[in-house]
Amino acid sequence: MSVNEVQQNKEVEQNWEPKILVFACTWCTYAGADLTGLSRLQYPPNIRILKVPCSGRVNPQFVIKAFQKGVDGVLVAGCHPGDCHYTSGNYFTRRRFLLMRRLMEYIGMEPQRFQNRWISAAEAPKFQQVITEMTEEIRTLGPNRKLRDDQW
Amino acid sequence: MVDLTLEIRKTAKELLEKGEAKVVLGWEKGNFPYSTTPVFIDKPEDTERLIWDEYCINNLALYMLDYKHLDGKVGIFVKGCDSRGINRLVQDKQLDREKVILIGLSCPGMKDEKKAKELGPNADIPMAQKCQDCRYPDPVVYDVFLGEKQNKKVPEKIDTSDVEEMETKSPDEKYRFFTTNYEKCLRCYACRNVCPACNCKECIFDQTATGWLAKANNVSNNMFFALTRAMHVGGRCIECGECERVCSVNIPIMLLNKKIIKDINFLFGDYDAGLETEERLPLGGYDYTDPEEFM
Amino acid sequence: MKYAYFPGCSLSSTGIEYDLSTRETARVLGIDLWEIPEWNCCGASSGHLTDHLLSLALPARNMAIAEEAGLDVAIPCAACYARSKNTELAVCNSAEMRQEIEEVIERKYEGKAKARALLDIIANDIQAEVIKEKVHKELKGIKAACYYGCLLVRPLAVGFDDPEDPQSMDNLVKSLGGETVDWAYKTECCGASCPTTVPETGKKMLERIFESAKNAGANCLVTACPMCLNNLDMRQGQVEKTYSKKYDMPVFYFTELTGLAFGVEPTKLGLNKHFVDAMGLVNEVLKADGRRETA
Amino acid sequence: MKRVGVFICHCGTNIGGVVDCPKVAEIAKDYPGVVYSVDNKYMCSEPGQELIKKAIKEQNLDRVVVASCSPRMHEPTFRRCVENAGMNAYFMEMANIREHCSWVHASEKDKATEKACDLVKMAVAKAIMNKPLQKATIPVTDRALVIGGGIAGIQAALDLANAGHVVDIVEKEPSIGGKMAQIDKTFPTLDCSACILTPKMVDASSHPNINLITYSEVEKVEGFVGNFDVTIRKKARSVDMSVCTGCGVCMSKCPSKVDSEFEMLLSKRKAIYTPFPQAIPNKPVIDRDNCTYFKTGKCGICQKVCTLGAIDYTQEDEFVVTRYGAIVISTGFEQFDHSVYGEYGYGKYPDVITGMHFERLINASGPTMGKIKRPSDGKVPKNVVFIKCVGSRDVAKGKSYCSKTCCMYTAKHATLVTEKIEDSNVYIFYMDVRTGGKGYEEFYNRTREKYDAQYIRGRVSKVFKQGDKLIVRGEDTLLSQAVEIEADMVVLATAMVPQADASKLAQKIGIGYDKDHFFTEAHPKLAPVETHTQGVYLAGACQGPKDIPESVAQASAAAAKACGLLSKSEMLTEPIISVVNESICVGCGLCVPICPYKAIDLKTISERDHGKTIERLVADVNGGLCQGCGACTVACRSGALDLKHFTDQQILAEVNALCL
Repeated sequence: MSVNEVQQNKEVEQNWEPKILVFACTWCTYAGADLTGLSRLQYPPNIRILKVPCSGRVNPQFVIKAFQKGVDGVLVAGCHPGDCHYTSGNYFTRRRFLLMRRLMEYIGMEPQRFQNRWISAAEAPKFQQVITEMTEEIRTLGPNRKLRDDQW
Repeated sequence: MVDLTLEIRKTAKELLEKGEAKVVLGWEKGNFPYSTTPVFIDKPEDTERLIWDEYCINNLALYMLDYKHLDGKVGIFVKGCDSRGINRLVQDKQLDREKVILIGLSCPGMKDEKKAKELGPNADIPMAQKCQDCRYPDPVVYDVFLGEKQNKKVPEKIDTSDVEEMETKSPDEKYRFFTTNYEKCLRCYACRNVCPACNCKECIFDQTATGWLAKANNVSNNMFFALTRAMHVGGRCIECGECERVCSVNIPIMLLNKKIIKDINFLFGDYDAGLETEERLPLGGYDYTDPEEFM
Repeated sequence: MKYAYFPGCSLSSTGIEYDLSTRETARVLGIDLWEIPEWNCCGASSGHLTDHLLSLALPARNMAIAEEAGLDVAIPCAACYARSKNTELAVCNSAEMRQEIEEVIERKYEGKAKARALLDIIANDIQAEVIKEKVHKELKGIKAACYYGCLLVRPLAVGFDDPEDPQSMDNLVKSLGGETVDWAYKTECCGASCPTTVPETGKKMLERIFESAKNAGANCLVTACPMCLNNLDMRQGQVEKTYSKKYDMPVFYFTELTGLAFGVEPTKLGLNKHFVDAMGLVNEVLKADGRRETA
Repeated sequence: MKRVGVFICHCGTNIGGVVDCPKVAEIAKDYPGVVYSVDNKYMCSEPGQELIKKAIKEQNLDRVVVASCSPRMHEPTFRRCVENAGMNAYFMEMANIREHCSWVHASEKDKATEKACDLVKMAVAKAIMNKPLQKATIPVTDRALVIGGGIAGIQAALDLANAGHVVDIVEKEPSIGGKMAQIDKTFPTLDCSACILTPKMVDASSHPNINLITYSEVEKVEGFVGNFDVTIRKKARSVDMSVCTGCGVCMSKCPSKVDSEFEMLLSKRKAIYTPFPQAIPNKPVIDRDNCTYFKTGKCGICQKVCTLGAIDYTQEDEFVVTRYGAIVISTGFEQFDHSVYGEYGYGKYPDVITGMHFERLINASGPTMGKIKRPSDGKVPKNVVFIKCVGSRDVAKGKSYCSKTCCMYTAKHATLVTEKIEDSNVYIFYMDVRTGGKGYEEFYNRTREKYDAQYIRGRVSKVFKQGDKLIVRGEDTLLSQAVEIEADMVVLATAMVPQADASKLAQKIGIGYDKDHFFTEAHPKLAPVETHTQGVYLAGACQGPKDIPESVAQASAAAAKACGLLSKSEMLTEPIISVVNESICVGCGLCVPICPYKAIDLKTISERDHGKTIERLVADVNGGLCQGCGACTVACRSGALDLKHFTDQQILAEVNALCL
């Protein structure tokens, strides 16, 4: 298997649209996303929300697996510390992803591609703002080649 | 280097003869002057094979996993890093402290066997990098102690200069560095098999049905393996550097492990793995005052 | 303590006494005022009525020159201060606005040079003890109604004191040995251009201010804005005639009072240039037994 | 391969207006496993559900994917639907193509359709990996806890007690009664607040099933529905309740006077006190911060005069841990701290007071025995100005919401001023008058016409003192002219906000709260008294501004919900819990400290290993305690621990489906 082409081709393919996976905890961020819908706050259609019971359920290995499968950005979002429905789930999320973010940046993944935010069930405008900003940041970065498993 | 070989053999012989230990674990000379291999002695007369020289670099802790269900005690010689490995196994409930007799040896720092292979026998062989940076030459836990403790002046904090140097690079440079290295990885899993922190009964990389790690030996899956193992040993790595030493394609694995150690110290307060067996692991708990970066 | 000094148009014309007393007060307090070379008009209300970018760019040029000299800008007049502060905030808050402004004034302005109201500097930056220590002649007999007007303390982002009940000028007058009264029209508008354009409304607004100050027992008004002083001083006679009232309340700039208290000769402060004769009260103060004779 | 049926809902035009549902149904046909794919106007309707049931039978489907609204809304509906057709409820998976797709991408129709396809594809991939799950049963303790002893708490407790359940009311103050005890008359009937409240208080105190735990606070809440282990801190009263008869001698003899919080600091109380005469329990409490004995060690008069020896200075805070099946939270409200409105001069001018101060002034047992007097000089005011929406409906400095009750109680105050003080003038500055209850509009009209209160539509810009009068300057927007009123007294109708420690209590119990710290109900329309945490119910102003009739209604509703739970000795629980694969588990025990519910511990098992029987440790999850957060599954490196219905493989399937 020759060294696959890692140099990013900066010119963006014409019809490329960033594809962003969002892990959202049911009690806060998923509910926040629902409220964003309820309030008809528009945001770019590039995200796909994957529901998990708690942000503490998100295994860092899912994030690597998502990049392997060619996702351009991953957002792990959950309740603000203290608000967790299971009292301490997001404290573990915070520890794990404080480390994981630095490790991913350390091996060369642009920090904007993998973000973590606390978004509560009442913060619809924040959900809209975070998603819009992240989509624009990733659009400027262009498609993600790193960690991509080009077998398929 | 104080020659403790005779003392080692005597101690091992006594243990076996008195039946205190069913088997004693130490080092014996390998085929080349720079190589030693772990050896399991269960007969008193075989203790002659035990040696103690500048190449006893192998970390013997992980072999204890094979003796988990031995009905009898095991004697094992432990340097500083080995003793931390033993503590790790006890902390992970993989080793019953009473079933092992630890014979402590103060470690002067072992030679770099790869350099020895390159430079030939009579050249001046430098000490292995990990031993130069070593902060625990004297064993942190032992039952018997041979020789004296060095109480050497050791650096207060782990040396992460190489990690900091890597951090200054641009994303593409860093990515190219790690992928060119991990492109060579054969996935022989030697690094996992020698690591005292990797003591699972069935490693997820062996459970191919789960869909975590595909069998394909390409950069993407190798990176998945590297990053996942780095996260798994996060907060457990005792910086013994064995993974790097045994890697057949010389991948600088410790660069990843030291990065996580540096971040754990920075984020959650200094923590050295394997110094005791009761405290909660850094990733096994949390603190209300952890740094907040996700607001 | 060195500041760039932006006198503004009023202080070079109708408000000359504000400029004279400011320079004297600064000299005594050891504040080095470096007048901005070829400063241009801040645009005041006509500026921001015609065009938003114009209203920001005009003060920006002065602030840019000050920033090149690495100095914050001391601004006596409330209107100039408000305009300059808005420019500074606009530049700090939005990069595109800053870029637009820099294009117009063809200079760099990053918002590092801060717009500072002169009252803010003297009343808040300089400790009360330093002021008291400099007082040569206590202002016995002064019962001042401190009038902040509408621009100096509002809106919240621009003001430097409590918008409802500001105290900085009151505290300053008290440290000069004078008395102040608590009255309700501290921050009510003086009518600005109304007394000239719509006299019946403007005069009503002024009458209410005089009435409230009178009821509160004040014998003079103190202000920090040339427009307010104009209206209160120049139109007091007309208001007295229209509403057949007698106020006879001199109107001072707070720098005139500081100058007086520091023992500067009254005519040097321009105290003789007021419509409502201020010299009567001034002489009363000078005659009263001052605290101590200093050089 | 599992046979999957996909059902795309139009939800009228909510989804159909943006997402091309027929096209999505068409594309879904060639997703792996999909054998039947159809779209329909209203999936959740009767015909919609019939369509699903019929398809399950005819196409003998193994899995069902419904692409419609948020699962937080209709997951239970569709689970029941497939269950009725004989399919395991957990074989149904939903894709949210309304809140997460059509409603938020209204202007990008084809991209929204493409996104809908992806979401359906993810749901199909997950559904295929879903395993059949059965609900388990857990015990329910037949005891309820009511937090907050105001009218809502009392009503809920009475309803629960009358239904035969044991109820504990925990009240922070020395007596139950809450805010209603401070109020004089109640709108719209003007009947006296104490007259309708105190009987209920007596009922609560004498009811065999109700225990009053006053002067106490909730310290910690552990466990989960049916099994809440609540630690209650019973603050030291320094009075032995069992001995004291409430004779009040100690209160009369106590030398140190303190501003009475109940009387809004308008009059004094003693260091040993009951908040108000009709207090229940009518036994005093020593305020240790202001009691000379506790401050200096001298005095001790109350102990000397107490013939029964009920005074006990050595009492300490006591912690009681009790298990409850259900919790009703009725912590009520507080007045908004309106010191941000410097322009009204509150705090500077003593005659500018709030609505609650006014209630104490007109209350017969208040500091002025019901005569309205100015706090500054005690004179009877002639001109009284009321300012409404102080803090409410003000995004800049106050709260963004309307506090609902001020219009009515201000009208009530206006009526009472006119009744109690002849030839008095009442002015009310308002933005709108909101009279949304029964008899409210008529009450408001009577205030305006019969009691000729002057309603001035406009905001007040400034209140300042002139002589002994208060000049209120505002604007009359109907006449579009400035208005100035010389007033003797100004009453501010301040906003309703939750208790200061509401967010802390919410975090202790594990329920949500909104940006204003009002507790969040499960659904604003369909479940107003429930919370997302099963077994925890809300009643009264703690859930949002409301008046007494609504609080009482919510209290009875919450009680009904709690009765539904407590009437059964067991209840079904969500089967979404962690499970250990003992063959992989190495017994390292890292998962044990992770679990917030302490549901995991290690057990020894024996098994054959190379011809020998050996014993080893493995993790063991107590299905009853586990609430399914999944934090332990990530801590388990070898993946021995997995969370049912959100297993590693199910989530991986969704991730893979997203990208291939």
